[in-house]
Amino acid sequence: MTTLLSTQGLSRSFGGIVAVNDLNLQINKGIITGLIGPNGAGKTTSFNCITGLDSPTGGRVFFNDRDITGFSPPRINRLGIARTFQNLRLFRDMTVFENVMVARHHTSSFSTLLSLLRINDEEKKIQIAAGHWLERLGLWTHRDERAQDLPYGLQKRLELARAMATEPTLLFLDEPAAGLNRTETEQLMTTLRDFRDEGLSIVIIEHDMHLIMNVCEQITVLNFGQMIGQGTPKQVRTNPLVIEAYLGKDDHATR
Amino acid sequence: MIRKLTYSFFCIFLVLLLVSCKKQEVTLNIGFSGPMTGDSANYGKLMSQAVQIAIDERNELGGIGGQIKLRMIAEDDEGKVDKANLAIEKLINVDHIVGLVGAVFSSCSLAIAPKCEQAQVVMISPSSTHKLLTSLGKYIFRNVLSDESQAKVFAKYVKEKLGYSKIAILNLKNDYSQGLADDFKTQFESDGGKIIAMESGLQGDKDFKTQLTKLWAKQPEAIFIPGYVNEMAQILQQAKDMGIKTHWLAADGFSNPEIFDLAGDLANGVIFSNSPDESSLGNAKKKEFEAKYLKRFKQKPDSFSLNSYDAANILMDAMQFVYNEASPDDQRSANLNPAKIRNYVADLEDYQGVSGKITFLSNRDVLKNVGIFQADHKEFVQQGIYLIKDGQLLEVVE
Amino acid sequence: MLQHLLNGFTVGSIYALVALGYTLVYGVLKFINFAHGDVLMIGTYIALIVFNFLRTFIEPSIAFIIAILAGMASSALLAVLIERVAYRPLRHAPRLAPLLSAIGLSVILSNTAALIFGTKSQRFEMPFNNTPIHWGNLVVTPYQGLILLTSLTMMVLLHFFIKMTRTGKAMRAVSEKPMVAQLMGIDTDRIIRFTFILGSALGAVAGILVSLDYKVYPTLGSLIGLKAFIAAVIGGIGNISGAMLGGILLGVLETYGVAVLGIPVGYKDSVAFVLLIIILLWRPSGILGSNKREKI
Amino acid sequence: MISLVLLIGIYFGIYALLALGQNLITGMTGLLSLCQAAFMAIGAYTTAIILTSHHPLPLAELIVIVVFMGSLFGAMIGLPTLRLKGDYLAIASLGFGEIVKNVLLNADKFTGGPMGITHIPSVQLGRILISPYDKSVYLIFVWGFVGVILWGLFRLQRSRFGRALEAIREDEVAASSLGLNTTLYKVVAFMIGAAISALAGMLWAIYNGSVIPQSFDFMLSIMVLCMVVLGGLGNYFAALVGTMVIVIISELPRLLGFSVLIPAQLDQILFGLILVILMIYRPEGLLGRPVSKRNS
Repeated sequence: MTTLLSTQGLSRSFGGIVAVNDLNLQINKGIITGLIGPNGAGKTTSFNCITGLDSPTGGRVFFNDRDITGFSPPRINRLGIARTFQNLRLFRDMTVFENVMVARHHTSSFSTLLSLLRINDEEKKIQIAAGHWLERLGLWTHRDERAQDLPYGLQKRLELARAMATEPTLLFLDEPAAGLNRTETEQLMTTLRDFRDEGLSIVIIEHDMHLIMNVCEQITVLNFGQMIGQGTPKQVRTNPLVIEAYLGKDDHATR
Repeated sequence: MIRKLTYSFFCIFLVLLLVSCKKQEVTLNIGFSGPMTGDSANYGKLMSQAVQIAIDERNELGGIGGQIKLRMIAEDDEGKVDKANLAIEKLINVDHIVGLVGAVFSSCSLAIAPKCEQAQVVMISPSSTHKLLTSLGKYIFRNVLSDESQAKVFAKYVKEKLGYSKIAILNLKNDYSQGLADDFKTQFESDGGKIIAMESGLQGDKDFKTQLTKLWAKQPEAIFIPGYVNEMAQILQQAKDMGIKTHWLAADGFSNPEIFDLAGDLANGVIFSNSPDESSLGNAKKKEFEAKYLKRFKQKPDSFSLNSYDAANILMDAMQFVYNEASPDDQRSANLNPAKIRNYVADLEDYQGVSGKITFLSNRDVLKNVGIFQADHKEFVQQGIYLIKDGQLLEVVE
Repeated sequence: MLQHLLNGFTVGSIYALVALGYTLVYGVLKFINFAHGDVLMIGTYIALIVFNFLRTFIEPSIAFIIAILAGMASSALLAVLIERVAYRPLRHAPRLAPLLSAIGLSVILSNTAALIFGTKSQRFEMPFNNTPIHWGNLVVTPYQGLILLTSLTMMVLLHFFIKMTRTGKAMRAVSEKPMVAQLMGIDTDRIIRFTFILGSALGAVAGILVSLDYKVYPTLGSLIGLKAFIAAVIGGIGNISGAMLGGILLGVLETYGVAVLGIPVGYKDSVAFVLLIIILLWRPSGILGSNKREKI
Repeated sequence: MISLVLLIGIYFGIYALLALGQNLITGMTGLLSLCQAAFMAIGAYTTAIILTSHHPLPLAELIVIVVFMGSLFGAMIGLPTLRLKGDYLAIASLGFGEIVKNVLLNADKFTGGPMGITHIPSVQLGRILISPYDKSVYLIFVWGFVGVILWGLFRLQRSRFGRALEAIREDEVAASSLGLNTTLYKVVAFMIGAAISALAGMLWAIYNGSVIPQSFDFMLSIMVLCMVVLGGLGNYFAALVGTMVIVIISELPRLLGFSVLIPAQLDQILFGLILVILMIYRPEGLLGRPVSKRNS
């Protein structure tokens, strides 16, 4: 199992509060890794530090053994890391099709400037690629609707399609199942498994234990910005530290 | 709903456009263009009122040739170039003005001069002192003392009559004040005087303490402050606050009576150049005009208003002259030959106006005597009238 | 040297007073009240008329106090009227709509003043003799003393008012999260109206103080307005002490910059703008501005 | 009367160019910048200096240099300020505009200082003489520019570059995490907007025959923003409508001849009133934002 992304002593503090404390994360290639922990455990903050939207106060981030600490978000994305957001950040006024097409711009911004002169075949390629991901996630029929007009479940899927359209090798998902009903979550799980089988490595922050336990091969548990457990779903479920963090101290009497 | 709104807007606009084209009864229109709103609204108001008095006086005498009434069309150019262009466009093509008094600011005059030239409308600016103005066309005149002549005479007077040789200058960064300062400096230094320090401020500035401190450090005998009343009042006030005691020299901008309201008795003793009061030379017109102006508008006219009054009268005299020579049907339809009007104005010699004796030079600038005044308790006391003839400062005496 | 500092402080405290008006309104409504300068101009004119009227038969300094109160009252009244007519309907409009409305109002107010009070700039007589007092080589005029004293007291009072009183806390709540403030039972309209009153009254005081030294004329509002607005932004728009700091800093640097740093006078205004840009690049929301983090 | 309408048409065209530039920067990319007047001044002064120099360049080369200077200053002003957001960017750009005006006022050797530059000659387009005296030709010349720029901006709006700008306006964080180098796009948008305004400055200088620093003040930038907001942000056609409304209203009294009957202040008050009323009834602008375009 080769490590795709790792952090060494990653830490981020806001004034006095330490959100992420000396985190050594290990994300392996080709599998789905879960990142769980109670609210405020520093999950999203570490996400942001890794994907460049926030700059860590300490520690390094390595991707394919290359130090990418402090890179700008566009640069990190071009290396093959894509992400979604906890609270949807779609281009609300633009159509579904446009939302995904924006993700295809990164081929080279210079050629985007060229596109000013004439709609060259680049544009065709973009539309085809965007169309592919829309179809893949069943959004093709909604392509000309405005993003904000879609129902919540479809908006979540659009954000996923948009992230996938940047052709990542590693995908970070921030609570992808939040607000989804049972069937939508099941669909999401099959989609993620398909992507993984096609070689995509995925990291999911999620509170839906059913999804985590059934999709992830590896799980890392954070609490108060520190890693308190790592391993397969079975190992993590029986790890006393994890139980204590989630269910509180066991007061012996009820053992 | 939006479509309706935009289309309705178009229709109103077109209808009103046609309405305003109807012909009025035959009148001869004189245009005025100047800032009627914004920071310098007061200048536009004072000057347009002077033109109004001139036209009303002429209409009381029956107008041109005893039949044709005169009308003043005043347009607001807000002191801005694009508005001045729009104003002159309307005055020439809609109101068909025969002559223009204006514009007030050099920047506007420079912009509209080519348009007046092409439309053969005689333009007399009562206040724009930019050097290159009259070179923009044969129809472009000015009857304000140009910076050059005023500064030359005043510089010689200060050197020869007042005997100062170490002067400091505090001027504003605008075409009027900058021109006066530069011309004063060249003339004064060519006569052997020394300008020991030169500082400048911005028009509309409130605080001159910093410049005054620098100038005062050089211990000048006198300080020359060409500019407009608001800024000059500030300078005098702040100099007093800083305990600076010196002689103050200024230019025709100081002649605005507002200076006494703004600076109070601080204005006393200031010596400045201005268009002369030639009542001592038998020209009672100025006093008479000032009394009439005060009675009607409850404000005393400034030197630019005097020039405006003269400019209007010169234009009307030209019209009267051309009217007399015109053919009967030209007279009935009041169509006067613009070239003839221009020639009359160009050949004007020793015209006795309220702003002094006026002669237009070949380059359409004005040759005027320069009055030297001293402000004393709400009055401007004339010290003498001077002229430069082939390099010599001469006092003009009755 | 000290002289320039003193001049700077005087000019600065006037900018600060007017800046407070901008910051208060911006804090609550999140938009730049362009008409603020003109509202204080109208208040100054009213004060001038009251002062010239009363001066004839009662002691000038008392007449001056009454004139200031009259000026503050009229500015506040005008501000409430404007807020009710022009700004309330735009409360939930796109962000730039109230900006246009404010510009329209500014044009209306300055031209109405020109119509009613005439275009001539009038002089506001000093109610006390302004003989400068000499401390060593420092020249202090009672007028400068008056400015420093009034602006200091105004700022301190306002500071405590905002921090301590109930309305003050309500104002801060409304400026932070209007929706939540409403849920907590705060009548946001009343608070917004009160903020306008407070800001305009302070502005009127500044307008009157300024016109004692400069003059009263219809376009008085626009120049002071721009400089004070820059001061409000430098200090951190929406932050009370920020406005005070920004005003003083701008005033001092403007006079100091020209005199001591030898910046040619023609560039005096640029000093204010260069300072503004440097500060914004260093602290994107002003010195004391709350650096609201973008919630990702 | 016709030639007055033609002249209004010419100024309408020049202001339309400014509005189109502003709409690209503010309407499409969401950058609230208030320094169109500065870019216009750059264009006007570049034209004035080149045409009055002893070897004036032909029109084609002049246009290239004006566009180059405009985009150069667009980058110089854009780069430092683009990290700022919302009102802070507005103020910083306003500041830059004033600095440019101040430099023009004081750099006497090149710009003629307060005297400005006069005697700017007319230009030759092939055989046709473009001069302020032949208004119909000048009108076609100006609107030729507007047409070309409008066509270019429509193409841009539908191109990938335009889509990127819209994405940045909608949510810059999301756009950057999708691989878009948002700073580069914003600077390029700023440069194009600046170049368009510089062209407007060129047309202005040739028509007026003279340029002075005072006419490029910050009120002009604010007026341009009003035109875009009045028409409807983000919609190029609406920017033209907004410009037309403002140009027509400010010229209505003169156009209908009653500018002679009523005092000039009333014209300005009328202008202010219409602005306030329009904002109350159409806060999102006369034509509002374009409904999402179908993507063929």
